[in-house]
Formats: sequence, C-alpha cells, structure tokens
Amino acid sequence: MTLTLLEIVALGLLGAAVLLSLLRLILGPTTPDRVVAADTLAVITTSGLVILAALLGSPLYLDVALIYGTLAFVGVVAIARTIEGNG
Amino acid sequence: MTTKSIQRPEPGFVHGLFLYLLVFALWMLLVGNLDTAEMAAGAVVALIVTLASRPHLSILTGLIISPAALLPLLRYLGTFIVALVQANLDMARRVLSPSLPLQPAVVEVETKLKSPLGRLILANSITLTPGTLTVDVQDQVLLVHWVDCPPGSDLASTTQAITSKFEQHLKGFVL
Amino acid sequence: MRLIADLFLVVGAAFTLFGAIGLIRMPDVYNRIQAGTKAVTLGSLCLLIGIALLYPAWWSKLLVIGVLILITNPLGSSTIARALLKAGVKPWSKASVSQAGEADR
Amino acid sequence: MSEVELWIALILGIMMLSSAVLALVVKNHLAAVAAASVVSLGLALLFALMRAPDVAMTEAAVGAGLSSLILALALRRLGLWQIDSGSENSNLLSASSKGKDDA
Repeated sequence: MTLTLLEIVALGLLGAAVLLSLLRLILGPTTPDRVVAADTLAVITTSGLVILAALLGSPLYLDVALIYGTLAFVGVVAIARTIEGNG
Repeated sequence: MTTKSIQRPEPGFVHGLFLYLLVFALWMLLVGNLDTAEMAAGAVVALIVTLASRPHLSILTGLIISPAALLPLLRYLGTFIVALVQANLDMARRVLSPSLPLQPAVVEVETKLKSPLGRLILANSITLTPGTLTVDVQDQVLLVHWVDCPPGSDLASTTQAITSKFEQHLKGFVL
Repeated sequence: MRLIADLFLVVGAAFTLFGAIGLIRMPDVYNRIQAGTKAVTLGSLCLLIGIALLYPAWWSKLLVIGVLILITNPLGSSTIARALLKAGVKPWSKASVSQAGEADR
Repeated sequence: MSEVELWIALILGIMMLSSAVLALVVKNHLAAVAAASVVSLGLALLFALMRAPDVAMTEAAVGAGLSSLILALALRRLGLWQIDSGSENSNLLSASSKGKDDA
C-alpha cells in the first residue's frame, strides 16, 4: 500500500519513541530503569507488530503481536518477582 | 497477593458458566469466522479450560452476574476512558513543560471493595488515571504513588476523591 | 475514512513519543513507570483503533490485542513498582521532604 | 524492499546492536536479562519485516517470553537478584537498595 504523509509522520514519531526508550535502556543509571525501559519497548513493539501487519497487508502478523504481548507480560512479571527477592 | 482475611464464598455454577462463555467468546474472536466446525472445537476447548481452572475459580466470586450489573459496567467504562484521556493529556503537559512540575509522594488510600477482583480492577484503573500509580495492595489499603501532591493540601479528602469516582460505578458489578 | 485513521495513528504515535520523552526526563523510577505506562497504553490503543479503521476486517483480533494491552500493561508496571518498593527503593522527592506522604513501610 | 522498510530495519539494527553490546558490558545480571529480551524483541520484528511470520512467532515466544522468564527465575534461584543503586547519582536514588541483603 502507498503511504500517506500522515502515516509516514506517525512512523517517524514511533521510531523516535523507540530510540528514546532505547536511550533510557542504555543510560538508565539503575537496573529498575532498564527493566522499565524494556517493558515500555515491549509494549511499543507489540503495537509496532500490528502496524507492520498493516504495512505488509497480511493478518498473519497479528498472531505474532498477540503472542508477543502475552509472553512479554510473563517475562516482565518474572523479572519483577526476581527484583522482589524472596518476598 | 492473596489476602487471607477475606471470606470467599464458594464459586457456584454461574461462575463456571460465565468463565465458559468468556473463553468461548475469546475463541470465537481469535478464529474470526462463524464456521460450524470451529464453533464445535471452541465449545470443547472452552469446556476443557473451564474444568481445568476449577480450583482457581474463586477469583470470580466477587462478580455480580445479573442483567442489572450491565449498566454500571458501561458507566464505569465511560468514566475510565475519560480518565485515561485526561491522564494522558495531563502527563503530556507535565512532560513537555520545561520546569517539570513534580511533587511526588506515596499516599494510602482506603477502599471499600471487599473482593480481590474488585480491588484488582480498582488498582488497575487507578494506575491509568491522572498522576497516580498503584504500588501495592494490602487488605483495605492501596498504596498509591502520586506524581503531583500539592503541598499543604488535605491528603485524606483528596485521596478519597481518587477512588470514589471509580468505586461508585464498580460497586454495581463487583462486591 | 483514511484521513480519520491516519489522525488516530498520528495521535497514538505522538502519545507514545510523549511516554518515551517522559521516560527520559522523569527524575526517578516511579515517575518513569507512570509516564511510560500511561502514555504508551493510550498510544497503543489509538494505534490499534487507527489500524482497525484502515482494515475493518481485522477487528476481532485487534480487539483481543487491545484488551490484552489494556489489562497487562498497568498490571505489569504495578508489579514492577511493588517489587521496587519491597526491595527498598525509596521514591524521589524534592528538597522539601516534609510534605511528602508518610506511607513508608 | 521499499524505503520505509529500510528505515524500519535501520532502527531495528541500531536497537539490536546497542542492546546486545549493553547486555555484554553491563555489570548487573538482571539488566543484562532485560537487554537480552530487547535484542530478541528486535529480532522478532526483523523476522516479521522479512515476511517470515512463523519464525517471528517462534522468536517472540522463545526469545522474548521464555528466555527472560527462565533467566530471571534462575537468577532468583541463584540469589543473584540484587539491584544496584546506580552510578553514584545521589539525586536519583539516595541510599536506596540497601534494604534487603538477606537473600
């Protein structure tokens, strides 16, 4: 599909958001900052997969987004339990 | 996160049926068409899932399952969406302003909801409303991290204002 | 139709960008969690609505993904915040600590 | 490949490379797990961009979900879960994370 100008602007904003979150992941002075940045990146990626599905015009990629969203949540909860220690 | 002080009633047949219908609806949404074979497979799978999750069914006992609960649910969703958009506009204004107006504090908020499910929904909605983040849920008390706690304000009344907006609708469909 | 969908897409991407800016600018972990989770949740929902307007045939799966994000994202950030509090990370506050809430565990 | 896909691939490449390097150099194990999950996240998107949804699905399931789950739980079992207080930035986190040393 051919993209309109607004869609290209939206993609650019999303790319900037990814890069800024990545900056927080790299800089982030503490470990919790990095975990939060990874969590945010995971959610952005989930919606990014949906946008990719629209870009490629195939609903197959929606399943990838669904699985990714579910399992990223599981991973985040596991990391949080690890931070919590034996609480 | 289970609280032992709460008396949980035994989950009845209605809750099992509710979960069955929920899983079946999820199956149909994932399949995306109304094929007869798919519906039969969905019925079987939903039955298996419902039977397998019997020991954990007690989380649903907080739910009031009746047609009269539908209206509060819709009103709650409306309030929630408005609050979500407000929260984002507020956060955008806060983030974009150069001086970064912040006055964070952790406050305690009491809730009147009794069931774990109700507290879960309340905590989730508080996380998504302007300037607040639920940190922990102890029995009756939610620990809420608040971005902009105005100095000198009356903590008790302002924090009640956070919850009461949701509670009055939530009371309609959860205990 | 295309225009409305595009507007939703741009608004969603802008909210996501605000969330990322908040992630950079906020002074401590709790505030970063707040900025991140709120803005990214609404941003993702707006993006999903935009895609649903572009491809109306996909509504069912998009609905499932939207509900999934709406439930899991605040839950996940709340879990992280709770773990941080239990691990003893103190919330940041301005120089005048006197007004801060006293709910210290 | 159209031009838009090239730009997306560029951003994904930056993301994967930098977080892979971060996973190697960072001191804290938990931060390394988070960085590694970001790498597999970018890899899943890259596979989807190359029109391989099945591989992307596997990568999303194994890389993003299960590997971070298993690694985090292993760190917890081994008692390596201490969070650091960062690089001496007293304004950000003052004298924190000393709370629980009794693993």
